Amino acid sequence: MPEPTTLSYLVVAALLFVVGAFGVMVRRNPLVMFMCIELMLNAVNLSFVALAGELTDIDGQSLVFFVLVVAAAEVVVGLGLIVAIMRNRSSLTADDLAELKG
Amino acid sequence: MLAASSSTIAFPVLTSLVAVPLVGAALVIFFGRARQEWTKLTALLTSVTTGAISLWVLQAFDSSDAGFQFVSQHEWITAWGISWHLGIDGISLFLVVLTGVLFPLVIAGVDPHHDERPYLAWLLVLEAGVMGSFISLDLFLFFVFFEIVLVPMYFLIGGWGYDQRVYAATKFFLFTMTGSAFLLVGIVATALLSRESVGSVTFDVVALAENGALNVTQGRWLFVAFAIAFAVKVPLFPVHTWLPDAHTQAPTAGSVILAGVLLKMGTYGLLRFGVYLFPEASVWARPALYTLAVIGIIYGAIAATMQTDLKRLVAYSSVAHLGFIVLGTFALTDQAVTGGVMQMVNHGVSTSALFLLVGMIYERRHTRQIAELRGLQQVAPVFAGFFMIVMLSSIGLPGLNGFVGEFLILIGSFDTARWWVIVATTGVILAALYLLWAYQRVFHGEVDDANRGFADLRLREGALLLVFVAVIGFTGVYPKPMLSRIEPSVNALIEHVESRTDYQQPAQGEAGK
Amino acid sequence: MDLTGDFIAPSTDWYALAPYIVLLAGALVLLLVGSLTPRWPRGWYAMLTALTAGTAGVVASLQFAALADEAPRSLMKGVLAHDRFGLLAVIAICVAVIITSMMASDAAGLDGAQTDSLEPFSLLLVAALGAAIMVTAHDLVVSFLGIEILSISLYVLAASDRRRVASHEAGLKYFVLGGFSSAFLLYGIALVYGTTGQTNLGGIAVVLADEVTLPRNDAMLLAGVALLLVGFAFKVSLVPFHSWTPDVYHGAPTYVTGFMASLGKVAAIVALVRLFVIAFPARADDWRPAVFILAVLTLVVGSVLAIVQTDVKRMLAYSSISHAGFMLVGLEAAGHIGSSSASSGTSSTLIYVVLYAVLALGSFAAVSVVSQAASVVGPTNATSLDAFKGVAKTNPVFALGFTVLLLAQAGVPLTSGFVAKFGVIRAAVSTESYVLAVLAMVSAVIAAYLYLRIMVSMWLSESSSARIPLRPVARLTMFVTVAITLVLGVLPTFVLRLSDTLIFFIR
Amino acid sequence: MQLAVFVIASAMMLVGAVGVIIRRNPVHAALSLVLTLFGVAVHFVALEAYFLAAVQIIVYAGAIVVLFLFVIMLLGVDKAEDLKTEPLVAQRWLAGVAALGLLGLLVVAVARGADILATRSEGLDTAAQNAGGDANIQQLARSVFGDYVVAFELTSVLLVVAVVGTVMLTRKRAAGEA
Amino acid sequence: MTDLVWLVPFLPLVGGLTLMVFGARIGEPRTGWLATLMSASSFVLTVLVYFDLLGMPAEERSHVVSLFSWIPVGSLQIDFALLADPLSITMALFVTGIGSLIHLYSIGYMHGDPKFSKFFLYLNLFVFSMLALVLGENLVVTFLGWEGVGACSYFLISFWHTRESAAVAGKKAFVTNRIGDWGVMTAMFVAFSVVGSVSYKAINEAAQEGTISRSAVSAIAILLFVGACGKSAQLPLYFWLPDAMEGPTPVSALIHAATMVTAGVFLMTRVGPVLAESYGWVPDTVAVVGAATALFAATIAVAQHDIKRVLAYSTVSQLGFMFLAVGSGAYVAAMFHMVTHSFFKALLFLGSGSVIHGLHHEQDMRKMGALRAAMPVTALTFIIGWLAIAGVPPFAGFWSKDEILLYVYADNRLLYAIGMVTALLTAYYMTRQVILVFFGEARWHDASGEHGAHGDFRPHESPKVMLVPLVVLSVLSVVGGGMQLPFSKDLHFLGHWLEPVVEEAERSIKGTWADENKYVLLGVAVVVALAGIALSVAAYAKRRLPAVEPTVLENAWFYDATVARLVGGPGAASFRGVTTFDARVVDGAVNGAGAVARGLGGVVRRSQTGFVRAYAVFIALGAVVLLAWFVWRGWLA
Repeated sequence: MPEPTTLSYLVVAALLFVVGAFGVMVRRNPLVMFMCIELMLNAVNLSFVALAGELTDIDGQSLVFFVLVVAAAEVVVGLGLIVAIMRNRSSLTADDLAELKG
Repeated sequence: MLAASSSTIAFPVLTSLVAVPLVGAALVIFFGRARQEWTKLTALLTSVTTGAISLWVLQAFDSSDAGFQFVSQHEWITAWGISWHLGIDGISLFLVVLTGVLFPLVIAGVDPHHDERPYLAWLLVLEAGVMGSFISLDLFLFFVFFEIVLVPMYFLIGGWGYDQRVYAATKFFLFTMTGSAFLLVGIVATALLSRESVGSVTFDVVALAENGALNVTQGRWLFVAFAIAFAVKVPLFPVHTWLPDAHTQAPTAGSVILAGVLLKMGTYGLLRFGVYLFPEASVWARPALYTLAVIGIIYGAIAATMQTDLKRLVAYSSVAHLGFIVLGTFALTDQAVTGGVMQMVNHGVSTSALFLLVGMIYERRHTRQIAELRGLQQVAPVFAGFFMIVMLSSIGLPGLNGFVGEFLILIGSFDTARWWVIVATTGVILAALYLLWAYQRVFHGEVDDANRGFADLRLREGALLLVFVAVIGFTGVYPKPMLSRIEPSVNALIEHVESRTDYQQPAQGEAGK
Repeated sequence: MDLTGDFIAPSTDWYALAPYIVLLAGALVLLLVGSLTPRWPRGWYAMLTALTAGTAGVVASLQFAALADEAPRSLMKGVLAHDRFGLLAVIAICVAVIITSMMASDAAGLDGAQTDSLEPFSLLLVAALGAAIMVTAHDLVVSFLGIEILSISLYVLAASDRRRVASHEAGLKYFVLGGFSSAFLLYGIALVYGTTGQTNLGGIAVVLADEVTLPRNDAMLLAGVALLLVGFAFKVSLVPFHSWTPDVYHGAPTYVTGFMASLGKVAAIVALVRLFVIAFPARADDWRPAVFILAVLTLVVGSVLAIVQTDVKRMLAYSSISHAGFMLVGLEAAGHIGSSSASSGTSSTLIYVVLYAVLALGSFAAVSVVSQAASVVGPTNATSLDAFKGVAKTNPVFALGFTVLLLAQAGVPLTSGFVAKFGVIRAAVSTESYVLAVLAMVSAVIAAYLYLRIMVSMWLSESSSARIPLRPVARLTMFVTVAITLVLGVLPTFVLRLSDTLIFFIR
Repeated sequence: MQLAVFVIASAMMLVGAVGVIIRRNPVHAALSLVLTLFGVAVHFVALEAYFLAAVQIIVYAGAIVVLFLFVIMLLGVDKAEDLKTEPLVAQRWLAGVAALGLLGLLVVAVARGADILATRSEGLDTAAQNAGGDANIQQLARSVFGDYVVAFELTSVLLVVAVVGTVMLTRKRAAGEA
Repeated sequence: MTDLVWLVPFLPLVGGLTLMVFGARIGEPRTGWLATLMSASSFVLTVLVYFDLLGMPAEERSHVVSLFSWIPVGSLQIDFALLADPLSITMALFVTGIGSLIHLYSIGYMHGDPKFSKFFLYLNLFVFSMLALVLGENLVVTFLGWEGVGACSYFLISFWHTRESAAVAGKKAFVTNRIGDWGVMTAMFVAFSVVGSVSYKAINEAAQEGTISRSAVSAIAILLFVGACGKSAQLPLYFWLPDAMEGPTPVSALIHAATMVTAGVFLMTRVGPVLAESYGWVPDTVAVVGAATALFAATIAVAQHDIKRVLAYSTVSQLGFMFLAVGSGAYVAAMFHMVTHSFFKALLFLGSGSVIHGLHHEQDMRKMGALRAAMPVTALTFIIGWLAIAGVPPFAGFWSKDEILLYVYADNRLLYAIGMVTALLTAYYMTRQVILVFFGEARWHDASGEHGAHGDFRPHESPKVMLVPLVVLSVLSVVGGGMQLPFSKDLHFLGHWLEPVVEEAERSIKGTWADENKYVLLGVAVVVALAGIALSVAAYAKRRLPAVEPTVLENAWFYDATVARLVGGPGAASFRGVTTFDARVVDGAVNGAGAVARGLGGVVRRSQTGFVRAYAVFIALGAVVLLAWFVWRGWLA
């Protein structure tokens, strides 16, 4: 029974990343868009850990640690943003905010 | 032109040529606010001072010395090998004098219709820029002046011009700037590519020209880059269309300066930088430039013939005249180049005068449309007389200045550019055609009611024009003083070319033997 | 790695870290006192902010001066670079903060920005910290964190105008796309880390330089480089990653826009240059063409889009994009690693962005002044070109100042803008990429049309509005920026002297 | 064994991910996200990053997702999004192209990279040799407080920013402001 | 004395400039007298110089007075120098002489004209330019005068510029002349290029010594001839001259009969050696063009009704004769005819002027007739002039024309025949004119209606001041032949006088058939002349023959009209085309570039939709492209 190689992890991660990216592009609900970004970040994390294992270098894991924090911070601000926006309007999709263009 | 001669004087004459107008501009802006009535005076004084200095230079100029005189050189941007390097030789001398004299005349002779203060300030800034570009011996410095001139001109056209002014100003600015785009790259490349041969990165024209050793390809490419910029400024045939608009829309002073000195920055640049820095390339590129020049001569004349707007007509005539200058510049013979340099001044004088006259017509009739003018000679004989003299000089009637330059150019170019000259000479016919036709339509015929009230020349206008006519007459009858100052430098330039290429100036009288 | 060995805490050079610490401390102090004391009279927060930034700037300058005869070094286990290259940027950043805080206090209320509260100011400081980290980061992770700190502050600042939906929109767009691009950036870091086992720029360079012991693994590495480029291109707003710029610049409060255009640009471009020049010189031949293409695209699209705008803020946004293109020309030159004059590319880019920052600050200050006056009439498109009609008639001096800034952006000689352009062109030419040089200059001509348009409406259109009230702060801002523009334009030697020494960053 | 874990975890992860982007209701999307996060956590465990696995669960699943749900509830934006129609022309097509392109290129890159990696990694993971999960934590600590101490400090700053920003954004408008 | 030759042109110049500045203040008639004085005194000077030269041995009769160095550049050294030699002095003599007379005449003729003083200003300037032309030591000084006379004739033709036709005629004259000037200028270029100098001496010597290639010589000659055609109204450039009659009659007399138009002949004579040394076809061309013009113009003159136009065409015809002579190498004859022609043609013009004056500016001969009673002096002098031009011995014209024909006969019989026909026609149309104007029944009474303004309309004799010149000229026309009589070598006064100048080029007909039997030819000439007169008398006085005045001739073979149509049609069209090209294509390209930039912006701008998701797609796509590039590069590595 073959073991999953680093490559397989990386590929799965890439898959996850792409799915996330696709989500950002197609979903209209900003909250969901944020989630998709989270997916992408997770993909990166997975790659980091996989590579760290490959390189037998712990730094990769500490990077994941930082990414987690960043993700958290971003989500907080993003949600704050949405809350602020929702003050003035009832429903919200990303497409509603398209006044600035050209 | 070989190594700048060391006739350095305690008083930085040339620097003052640039500084004085700038100071004047500052004074006009800041003091003028407090004392409106002094603005004009201040502007006049400073410009007159500049003019005086330029005349002093003319008087102190040593005609036996072909090199650069009154040289002043100071460190400026050492990090890039750029220095404040000014100097005058026979080629630039009369352009400087022309600039120095033209501005006071314009300031004294033409009043803006509004906002006198900024108008005068811009004019003075313009003067500084033009002066600078004629006397700077550092490529970077030249470029700075060459480019900075756009700004005051832009505002003069845009601020005090006629109905289409914004379009014209923008066109002028962008068009010239496009040229400069190539020029800048060319300048930098010249300096950097000559790094080894000169020993260091320098923008010093003399150093580059004397020690620079670009290979053929480099030289040609760079020459092209320079030529594009100057061709726009001249303007040469395909890139001339900014000129009619700029001229037509500019206020009288603007047109006068534009025609008088600004265009010369192009031809001067071709000679001083194009030929001096890239002898091989300029010998190589001659056929192309001849062709463009000749096209310009004929084409400009033809276009001028069909214009319905006096100013546009004069503008196109400039295209034709400058074609002659370019032809002479690249014919690379004593006579032709000397004639070219002289023609720069002549054209400056006569075309400026023409624009002044047209401006006066506009002030009186508020139209420049030939069709709306008629029989003016009947009501304004003196005016007509002045117009006639200036026109004849522009046609190139012997005895007036226009002839000498044109004749020298053509006779000098005949050996190196025979067939082009033969075609170009027909431009002389066309010149008579479009000017006389315009004159006939405007001044001859029975005056109609619209023009009956046309006032004859006023005293101030007369005095103004008298200066021009005097110059026209004098240089036409006795050009020797001028030629004798121009020729040595031209000679040196041509020897410079000959020493660096296999080009040899043809010796007349040999052909038949 | 042995687990028994004792843990050695990294040695800390506190003095070298002073600028960061000062900035952070300032921010925290501001928050603290702000939350403990009753509301201060307006302007005080700004004062404190400026003071802090000033202190940081002074310290940075001292360090900069000191580095004249010291060798540049790295701090904290080599994650932070302590070199002139970064420090000059830090100084510029501090200046940007000072001026922005002044404009912010000036914009209070009027611009709808809640600048009478303290948070914006503390955010300015934190953003500055982030930027300072970015420009000195010598490690991908640190750099990334710097980016995030800066970005998050900017997201918030951009959205900080409560009255205008546009501001919210700007904030959200910036946030979503920022997060999106950060993900790419991170992925890039991951791949680079994966191939080199390093996140330290120097380390990466070492690994890549040695071709012998390690087999090249370029597909993955370069994929990482590409993704890194994507991430930074977004921050620098290079075409096609620029699309957020006009909208965000437009929607954000004007002083924030100025802040982004100046500080944001400096941080991003410097970080980009440092990354590519220090970490990937060995792969220059691979990334230079990409940079070339990006530069051309950015130059052309930026200029071309700029001239069709009708809103001054958008115009300036696009012009900032085309300026970014110019900076890339410098980077491209820096990419000719073999060439002796590659270094001039690096320095010219830095000089360019620093000088541009000043121009941007001044220009947006002018815009905010006018827009405030216009927004009194009606908040709708207070920054449209019409708002500038006839300003020269009512405020000639102000108009003249703005004109100088615009001409400088157009690259007219005797202004800092020209010095910047000249430096970049010089670098490009010295590395014999003439095509790029000419393209850049031509696109500059296209862009010039835009500045002309603004000048036209200021000078050559009939006055529509009454005289614009200029607060001392605004006057000062304009004066300072214009002064810098002209002085450095006429006597650039000072800057250029610096630029020669800037290239000595740690490897 | 490991393979099975891998497959299952990957399945969880990807199914969750797909769920996030196809579930019309944001709440469901959030829950699918949890699934993904768990999948990732499992991978971490499989890769012997125990600490990270824990953090993953706690921070992500525990904090972030809850935060999401909380906001959704708070704002009542849980109304389903219509995924049938796409208002933007060609948006999905382009998105699809971009996504596939990305996928292809990334896979190529890593695929070409991985085999060389294999040659570089020397034998077994030392982390595995040192028995006990805390080894992992110790190493992590050394790394985080050693090489990356600056980064660590910066994360704190990051969090401060996040807090301040959110406060600023969400603070009710004071009477004074208009 | 000859050193003072510079005063000759200088005086009229001074007069002109004085009038230019103070003309208005001096006022009529003093201005007239001043101008006349100036011209007259330069005439006196010329006479002095003449005798001075006469005093010298023939070979020394060439004196150069260099005033100052005019255009010195490198190898090109052009002095403002005057050359006093038999040829130039001959020209100067009759230029100043006739000039003075016409000045005098004009005082009366221009009486009461508002621009009286200006007229004399131009007149003086003209005399100056003409003198510069003839006295010039090199081509450039000559060219100065050449252009000067052109300009002055422009001023004078369009002197009454409120008349549209006058204005147009003036412009036409100037521009047409310019076409010729192209030739002169180019000739100068060639000369400088091959000879290295533009002085006549150098050029002529170079030509004779054969130091320059024959083709170069021919080029110079033919190019100068192009110029000559312009100035001297030869085919195909003749058509400006008839229109030039729009000017005041004295102008026609002075410029368009006596002096300026002869400049071309003078120039060819001046460079005679060049012409002689050039390929044979060059002089032939000259001769043929001359002959053709002579005949062509004569035919046209037959059918003209305007009293001045008849004379104008006759002038063209006579000039043709002179070129015929030059082409046949008969320089002396050419000069001879030039002088005599200037006498009688000036006389005729002034006479016609007097008539016009008397009839209050009536120029149509159909409204004249039987005027001999009303203005006897005019009539008498006019008749003398008629006899002179008709070639009736012993009047001046007979001798000179005969001399020419003599040489032509020796050169080419066909041309001789053409010359004869022309002579016949000349006699015919001149007789016609005399009859129509002075004899027959008065047709001007019925015209009085049109002169309502004048109340009782009576033709009146002109004032003395106008008659004196007439008388003087008539005398000259009678005795003028005396300066070169065919009977014996000793009577070739003019020939001997000009010898030093023309000997090189002059063709010798010694021993040819023509020379042997020149009296036969004389006889033939007389017969032909009388025949012409007889025909005319038969047609117009006796009404035996129908008067042949076909419209085709009346309209000058429609040549002028055709040219006008060409210029006005295709010419103007092409010009308009160029202008449109400039506006549409060249400038269009410029504005087009701007439009393209803006258009491009407009298009790209649409991609900026404002939808954040769209932006995300951009970023993703951009990422894909970058990745593609880098991965590809990595793949290769």
